[in-house]
Amino acid sequence: MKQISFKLEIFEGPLDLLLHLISKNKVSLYDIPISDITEQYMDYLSEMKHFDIEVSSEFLVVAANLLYIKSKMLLPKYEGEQEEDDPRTELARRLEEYKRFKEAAVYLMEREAAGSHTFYKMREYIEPRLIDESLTDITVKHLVDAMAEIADKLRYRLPIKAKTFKGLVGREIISVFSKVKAVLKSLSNLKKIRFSDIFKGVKSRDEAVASFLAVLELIKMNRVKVVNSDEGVVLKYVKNTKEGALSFGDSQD
Amino acid sequence: MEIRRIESIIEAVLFASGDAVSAEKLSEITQTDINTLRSVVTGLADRYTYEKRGIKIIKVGDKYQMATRGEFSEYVRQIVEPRRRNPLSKATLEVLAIIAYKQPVTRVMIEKIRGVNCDNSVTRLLELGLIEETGKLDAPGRPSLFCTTDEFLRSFAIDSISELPPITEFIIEEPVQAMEEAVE
Amino acid sequence: MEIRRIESIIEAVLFASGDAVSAEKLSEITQTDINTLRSVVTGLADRYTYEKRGIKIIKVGDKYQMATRGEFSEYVRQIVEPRRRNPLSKATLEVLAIIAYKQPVTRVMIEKIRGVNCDNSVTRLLELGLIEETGKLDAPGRPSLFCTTDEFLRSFAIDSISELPPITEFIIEEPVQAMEEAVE
Repeated sequence: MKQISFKLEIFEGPLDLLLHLISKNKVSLYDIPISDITEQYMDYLSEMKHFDIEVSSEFLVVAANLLYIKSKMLLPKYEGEQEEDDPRTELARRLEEYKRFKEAAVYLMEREAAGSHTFYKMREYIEPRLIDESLTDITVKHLVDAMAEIADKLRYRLPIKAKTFKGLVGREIISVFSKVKAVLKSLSNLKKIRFSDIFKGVKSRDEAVASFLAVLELIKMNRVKVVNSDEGVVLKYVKNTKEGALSFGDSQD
Repeated sequence: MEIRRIESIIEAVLFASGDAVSAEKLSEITQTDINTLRSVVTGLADRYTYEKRGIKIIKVGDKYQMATRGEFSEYVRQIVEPRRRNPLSKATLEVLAIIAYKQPVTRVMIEKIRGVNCDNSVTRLLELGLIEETGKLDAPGRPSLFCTTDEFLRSFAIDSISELPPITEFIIEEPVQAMEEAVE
Repeated sequence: MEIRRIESIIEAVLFASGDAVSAEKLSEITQTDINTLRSVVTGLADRYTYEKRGIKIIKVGDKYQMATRGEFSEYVRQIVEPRRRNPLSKATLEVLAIIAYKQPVTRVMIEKIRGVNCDNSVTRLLELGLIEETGKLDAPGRPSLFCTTDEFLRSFAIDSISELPPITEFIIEEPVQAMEEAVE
């Protein structure tokens, strides 16, 4: 026997193999000599095994289908029995459809060559327009959170200064200033005031504290001398050593 | 707006975009009704072709894109790194053909036609941006549906999917013919 | 080579490159001597300008580059998604919170609390109509006093400032103290 050496062709799948066998045998898709083709198909599968190529389940499914069609065609037909559909019809239909797509793939390959001559460019960098989002997405919670964050930041600021006690008078910081002015005014007229008189007519605790702070401030400014006398604690007016207006700010030095 | 000005705007926009821009978007930008817009773009594209300009305007589905004229590719290749990729395998081209003609399709539908698993080809086509997942089939397992992309149209120089030759036109060779060829 | 053809090649090459291409390189690609090349490019660029085309050719050193004509930039910008900007940055929101809770306040008071300049935020809030100047503080320099507006109430869907949730003692105490320092 002649030694045939051949390279085993690789097929895309069982349908590809079947189409190959059909075209090799020069037979019509619609009149497949099922016995011959099945035999050749099975031969090919055993060749694959021989070449140690894994036969995937898809090839086996089609093999089973071929054997089924073959057996059906071998069954004798009885007279009077209704003409049954050709068992090969479904297979032929599938092969035809697949063949059309194989042709379409060849068409695409040709088109791709045409497409490869065209070049495109990258998008330019384009500065986007800015559009404000609606404010409706912002809620009061955002405000509260922002405030909490501010508090957090403050906590890590410098240590609290000695004048923090001014916080005790609440928002009325101006009142300390005004008390300083008021006390100084009476002092410049009367030259001395009893400490307790300063609190005459005071309406709130805040005001009292402010008055007290004003006295402390004046002492610090050397505008007042505190004396213990028969009348109790007395504040004595000290004439401003510097010329010019009262300067509250300077006292901080 | 003056036609000439609309043309210039289209030119500027297509140039800057680099990518395909929909007729609708161009109509919005130029504040021109879409039919006028389309005819202006077509007129501009025709003039480019008539004047054998280095650039052309191609249609990609319902989008327009600026590109170099194929005739000058040998010159362009001297400066642009060619997008050389390994040619698509036979199997992958088959899968792409099925998706192009049958879209949207699932893996199972493709496998039914080819009789063989198509996972590798689908992955490769997705990587190359030639196909994309466009949704899920409302069926058990909700399989992905695949369609071709604008990149597919560009790469294969096809204006739109509807311009693909009808699949039935791909002639199934008659055995007689095959036999004659065999004799030769 | 015909001038017309050289022009088209230059067009294709400059378009595809997207970048600046040297006169030398263009001369090599078109196989044209560099002086001829330069005059061809200049002629092409002049024609683009004369025809008020959407694209132009600019000279960058001894290189040429294709670009969109500046006149059309407002149209070009419409192809990219506008960037949505949060109207209130974190800093601005903080400034707004301080004004909401401490109104009326001056810039200096806000800055004392936040420790940083707040001019931009205040300007932005004024632009947005969330705050307004309601008077001057009776202090040196007569700084402006800011309060929130009705627009602020609408935006935050509250009926009045008193509806703002109370902030904790600590949170109140510290800013107040800082504010008092600020007043000095």
